[in-house]
Amino acid sequence: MTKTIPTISSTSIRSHGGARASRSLPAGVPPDTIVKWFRDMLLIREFEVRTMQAYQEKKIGGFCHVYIGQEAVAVGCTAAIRPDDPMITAYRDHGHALARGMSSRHCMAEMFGKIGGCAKGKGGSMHMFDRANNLFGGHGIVGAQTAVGTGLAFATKYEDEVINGGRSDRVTLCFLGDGALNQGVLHEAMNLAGLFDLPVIFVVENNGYSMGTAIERGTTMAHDLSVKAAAYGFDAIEVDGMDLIAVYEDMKAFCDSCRAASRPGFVDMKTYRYKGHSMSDPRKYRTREEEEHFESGDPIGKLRDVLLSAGVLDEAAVAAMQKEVRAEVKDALQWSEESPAPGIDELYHDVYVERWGPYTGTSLPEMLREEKR
Amino acid sequence: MTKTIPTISSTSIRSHGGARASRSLPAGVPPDTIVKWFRDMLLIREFEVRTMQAYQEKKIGGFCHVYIGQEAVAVGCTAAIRPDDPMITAYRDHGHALARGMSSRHCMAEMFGKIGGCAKGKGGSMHMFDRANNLFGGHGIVGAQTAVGTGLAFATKYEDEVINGGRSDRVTLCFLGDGALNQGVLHEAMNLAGLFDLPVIFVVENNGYSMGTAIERGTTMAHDLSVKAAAYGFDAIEVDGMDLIAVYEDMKAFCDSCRAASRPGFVDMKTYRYKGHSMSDPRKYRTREEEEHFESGDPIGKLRDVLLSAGVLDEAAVAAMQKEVRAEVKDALQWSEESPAPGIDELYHDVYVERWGPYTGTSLPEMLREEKR
Amino acid sequence: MSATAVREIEFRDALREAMSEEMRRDPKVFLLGEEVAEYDGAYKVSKGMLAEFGPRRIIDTPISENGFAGLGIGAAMMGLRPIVEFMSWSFSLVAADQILNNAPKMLYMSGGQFGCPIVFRGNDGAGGQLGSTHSWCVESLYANVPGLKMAIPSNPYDAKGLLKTAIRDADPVFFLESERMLSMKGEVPEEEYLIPFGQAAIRRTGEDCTIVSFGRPVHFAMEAAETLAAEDGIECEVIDGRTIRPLDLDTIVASVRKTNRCVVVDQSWSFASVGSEVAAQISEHCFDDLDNHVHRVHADDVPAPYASNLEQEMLPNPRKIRSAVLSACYRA
Amino acid sequence: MSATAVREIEFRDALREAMSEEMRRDPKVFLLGEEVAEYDGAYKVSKGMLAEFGPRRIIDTPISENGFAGLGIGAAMMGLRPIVEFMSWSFSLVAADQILNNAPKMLYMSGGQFGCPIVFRGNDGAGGQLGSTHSWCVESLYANVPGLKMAIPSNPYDAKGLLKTAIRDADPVFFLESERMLSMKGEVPEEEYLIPFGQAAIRRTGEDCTIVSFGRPVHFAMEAAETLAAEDGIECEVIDGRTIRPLDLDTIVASVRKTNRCVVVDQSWSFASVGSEVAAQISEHCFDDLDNHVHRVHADDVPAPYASNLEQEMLPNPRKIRSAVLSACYRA
Ligand SMILES: Cc1ncc(C[n+]2csc(CCOP(=O)(O)OP(=O)(O)O)c2C)c(N)n1
Ligand SMILES: Cc1ncc(C[n+]2csc(CCOP(=O)(O)OP(=O)(O)O)c2C)c(N)n1
Ligand SMILES: [Mg+2]
Ligand SMILES: [Mg+2]
Repeated sequence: MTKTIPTISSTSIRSHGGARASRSLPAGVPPDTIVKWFRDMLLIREFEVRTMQAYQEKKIGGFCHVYIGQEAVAVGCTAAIRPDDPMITAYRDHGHALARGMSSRHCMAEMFGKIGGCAKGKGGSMHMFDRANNLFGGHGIVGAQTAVGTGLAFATKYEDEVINGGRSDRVTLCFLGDGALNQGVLHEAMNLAGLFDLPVIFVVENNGYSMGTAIERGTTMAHDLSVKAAAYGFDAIEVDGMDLIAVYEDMKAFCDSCRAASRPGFVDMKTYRYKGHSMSDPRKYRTREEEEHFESGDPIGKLRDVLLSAGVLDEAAVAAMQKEVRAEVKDALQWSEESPAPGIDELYHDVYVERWGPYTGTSLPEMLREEKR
Repeated sequence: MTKTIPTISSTSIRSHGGARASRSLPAGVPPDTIVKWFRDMLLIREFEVRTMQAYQEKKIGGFCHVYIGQEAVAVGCTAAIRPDDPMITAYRDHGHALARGMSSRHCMAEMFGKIGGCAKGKGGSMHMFDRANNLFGGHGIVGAQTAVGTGLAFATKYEDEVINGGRSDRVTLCFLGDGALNQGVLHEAMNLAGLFDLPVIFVVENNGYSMGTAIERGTTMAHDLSVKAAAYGFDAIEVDGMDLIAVYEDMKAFCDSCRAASRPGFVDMKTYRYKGHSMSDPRKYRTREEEEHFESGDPIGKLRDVLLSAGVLDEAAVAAMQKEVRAEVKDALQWSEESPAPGIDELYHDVYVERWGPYTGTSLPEMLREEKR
Repeated sequence: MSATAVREIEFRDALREAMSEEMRRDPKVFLLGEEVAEYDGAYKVSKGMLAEFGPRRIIDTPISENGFAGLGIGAAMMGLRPIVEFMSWSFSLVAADQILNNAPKMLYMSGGQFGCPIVFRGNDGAGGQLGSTHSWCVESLYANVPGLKMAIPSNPYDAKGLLKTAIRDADPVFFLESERMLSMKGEVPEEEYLIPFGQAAIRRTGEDCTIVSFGRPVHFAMEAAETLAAEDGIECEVIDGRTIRPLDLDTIVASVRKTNRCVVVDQSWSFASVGSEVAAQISEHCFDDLDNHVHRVHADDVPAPYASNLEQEMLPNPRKIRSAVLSACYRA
Repeated sequence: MSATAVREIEFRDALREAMSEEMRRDPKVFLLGEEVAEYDGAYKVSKGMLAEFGPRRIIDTPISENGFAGLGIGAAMMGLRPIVEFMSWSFSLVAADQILNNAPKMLYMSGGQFGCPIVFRGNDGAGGQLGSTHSWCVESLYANVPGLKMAIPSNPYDAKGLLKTAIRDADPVFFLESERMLSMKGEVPEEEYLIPFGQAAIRRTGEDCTIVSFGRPVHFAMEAAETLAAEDGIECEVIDGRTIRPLDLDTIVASVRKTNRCVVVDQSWSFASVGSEVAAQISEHCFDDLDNHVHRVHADDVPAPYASNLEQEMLPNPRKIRSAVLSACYRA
């Protein structure tokens, strides 16, 4: 059912989005796994559509950034690493949380500001954390997570080598938006990663815009981001982030090599966000044609076609799956609705681990307590 | 007396310091001018030797970083630009101040913490400012001046083009140490300079060390810093900073081209500091051999040989000049000694331009009041 | 304000008018920041300014706050008059070095040679469920630093008058706006006016208790004052500080000498805050006048939570102010 | 302290012992910073530690404070116990975002999932003519922020005991040392001990006036107290706060209830400072006990000047403290 496809040099893909009309399944991956990825993408899409609705209905507040269009990135990257590999990202983080295994209930409830949320409703849309699944957030300050991500890689290496006396065996994925390319902290983090031989991969989810600023208006050398990595002496690849199989294959090879060498890497992950930057963005800075171009190369449609033509799924199975994810998200919405708001005593909880003065210590969210059972 | 020499591709110079044993004078420069540069280097060297003494004698306090070994850089770079071109540097700034034209009196008195200092004794060794000579400091936070320097270039261009309706006609020299390569602000400044086409040249005074850290222990790709500039799409040159004529010629050409194109540039200026980082540095991180290697290629000796062999100066003239600068620095020391400490009323002066509450407004230092007369 | 009928405009319009008028007056003034030009400002404060002044004076930047703040500082040293917009003051922490080490100290370090006439402005304080990293009240962090001035308008009239003063000021000004007030409407005359720094405004007179506040919480104080008058028979004098550096202590002290009681309302965390400073200064200067210690209302001493109920509970509000006044008047 | 003869060591040795002992105890502890390894520390605090623990645990970094502070935060989220040295807290402004937005808020933002057991430490306050950018007293800037703890030892004994506590603490600790004290000697026992946070030390007892201080100025307060006793017949009680967050208000209040007068000495600028906080809290809790308003001694409200005479005048010193006490006792 699966067959080996010739490796497409990822750096040759310039006009991403729709560039690969169809392709076959990746070698060595059980079909069920690929179906699971497909379902994850469907779930994220459905989840985000409902998130937007809930935001309109004022059930969600604050800043909210949906992942529609970029699903293949989080799903494909997650597929390319191991569960014990740390992952960290910016504020556009629902897709990463779901791909990593957070239940849609805890993810949605977080945005509803309910105690059932992954962070008890204290974090919100931008701060999806999941310790059981090695997701270290969800971070709001552009670029700040890149230094923290470098620290995650430092820690895995330190644990593996210094504490346990073995060899470095984990790789950290650190996602950032193209807008974060221009923050000084990234420069410091990349230099540190290069100097210390840290196994961290900086995955730039290059959707072409930071808010209303097209990448070339904010970033020098936007047409060839590999120079940004060359400045620190590490490898860079460019990946078609609109094609799940490409993401998986290219990232798998790259992660494996960074893991083996204990070296950092840099990925120019070409993708596109279909919707506005956040909930209040009229998108006047780009054309409808451009949006349609990318929508026509939709990663979900693309994988569906491959699965259908490979005979892994049929139309009925896809429809059933679509129904399933719809039900799952509906359940998440209802569960979130019913989850209580955090008690006022939560205000002074989780400020300090140690209790003192008005501070009542800390405790795990329901999500992790459940999983421990 | 002067003759044209073939341009030596600056990027071919790897083993700097002593690499060019002798060479001829630069074309088109009057011999008097070159003699002036030579004298400037002698003056800086003498000034710094006396600075170290005065520091030992506790006449100078705080942090003090001398420029011995790097004289050709400040002198050659200053020679390569116009007086109205802004210049800004880090805390190792005595050489730049003197090369730019600050009198040794005001420079030394600043370190003595006296009212006659360029900053009335309020700044100290790390903060040499000279408005008349377009020197915008002397800055103590590693790297911070690179953003400010980018702003100077922004301002010259804005003045020339937006306010005066002409075309950009000035270039800013922004010096930094090799240690500053690793500060995030440099990354942001270089990206901004590249994006906005600002005529600013980042001159890395690459003396191989930031305190006790050899550059390759702190900076990735230390063997080829040009990649740091390539990351922002601008030109880089490598210059033998131990050879004044090389500095002048290479910088003149580079400054002219950046000025004409209104574009940023990057210079890997290979140099060496003979002394410790600051006054309390045993220099255990490097060998005596290494120091001797560089000392043997001393920029002052090198230029002296060229001037002698070209017949511009004879030994007697050099000796006379040496005596002259010795007298000048001696005078500066004495003048500084005699200059009064700032009055206590200076505490609340120069905090705000506007007077309010305890703040008594601002006024120019003696140095500038003199020059205005 | 003039006595004739005055038009009403939004807070954001007042800010824009201040900037535009000053840019028309002085070619050295320009605006720099993320999304200020083509996007018309993330909060539409600079709407239309690109069209009027062009891309050389209304300048979009990348997300490089430390870099462009420093760029502004360099330009100010050269004598230009930059207005640097932080989309939110929450994002100014990455620029802390430039705005605290360079802007406020350049004049001193250079012995009077280089001033730094720059305005940093943007949204400060809670936006509405923006969470821990996006809800900074920077007044208590930054007001500690000499060399800078700090203004925090509470209404469109002040926003315009204070911002014009800020732009003309020869010293660096930190100008703190509030996303929650940008759509607030208020009377703003057509004629030019400026509001000098260091002059508090008495928003309401009263004999029983002084309430001192700054920026958005002034409105909570006014609301509490109305309730206190109606329900509790307590007449509060509400003072809007308007600028934090300089602080108009004279107006505050005069009021407390009259009312003998004082509540300070500060939207930031309490510890080492503007509120503690004002309370300490009142305690010092009104030691013989106070019937009770100065009461303080602050945000709770916790990171800003996302959940709406927690955020509401955390922030200063009329209920908390009322109970502080009652307590200050021994009526709790 | 034990009653038997106790050895004397320098402040820097005490810091090193604290770190070394904790590193021997717990392999998760490591030290990171500029020049900490091969150079033995810019101020020789970590002297010999590279030799003992090797380059994997004593780690030289480039001049990238924001980057390596963030690296430490990531490592702490993974459960390691980083000690991050800032050569000077003055250089922490470039890392303000990581140390203020991430370290103290991670636990809250993650709803209790990820704590941040990290120690940031280094020289704070005036070094000796280091000028405007290198003389920061960050306590008043950073103490505003909930989620962090802050310790500021005034002698070798406390330095060791508090630093060991800091390293074992599950929360982020800002540990403020002083270059001017590193060579100070003091008694430090061989046996292990820890000093809990939130417990002030009474350095001198007295009935007439309480002096509250933190860190280096505690010594100025002691000197002033001796002079006041000898020359003015005034007996001061000197309280060394030891930690700023948590603040041991109980000890302070108990003392002021006894002496009825108080002077707060804080080496940072006055506005919105630790000093204003302590003064405000005392004014609140001791309203009926105070014979006079709380007096405050701070650095002058100006950037740190280089010139020695100006710097000396700017900083808190025994003379200023003495005159504040005299004034507080109506003897001025
Ligand atoms: C330091 C900082 N500056 C500004 C912001 C405001 N901001 C939030 S998202 C954003 C755009 C980021 O774009 P990008 O990194 O490309 O990510 P994308 O939204 O495309 O996923 C900006 C400017 C911020 N959060 N942090
Ligand atoms: C942000 C910051 N971190 C640390 C320091 C302390 N420091 C002063 S100079 C220096 C070394 C800088 O070396 P380099 O840039 O190569 O300049 P050089 O001394 O060689 O001229 C360091 C670490 C500082 N001043 N600023
Ligand atoms: Mg983007
Ligand atoms: Mg160097």
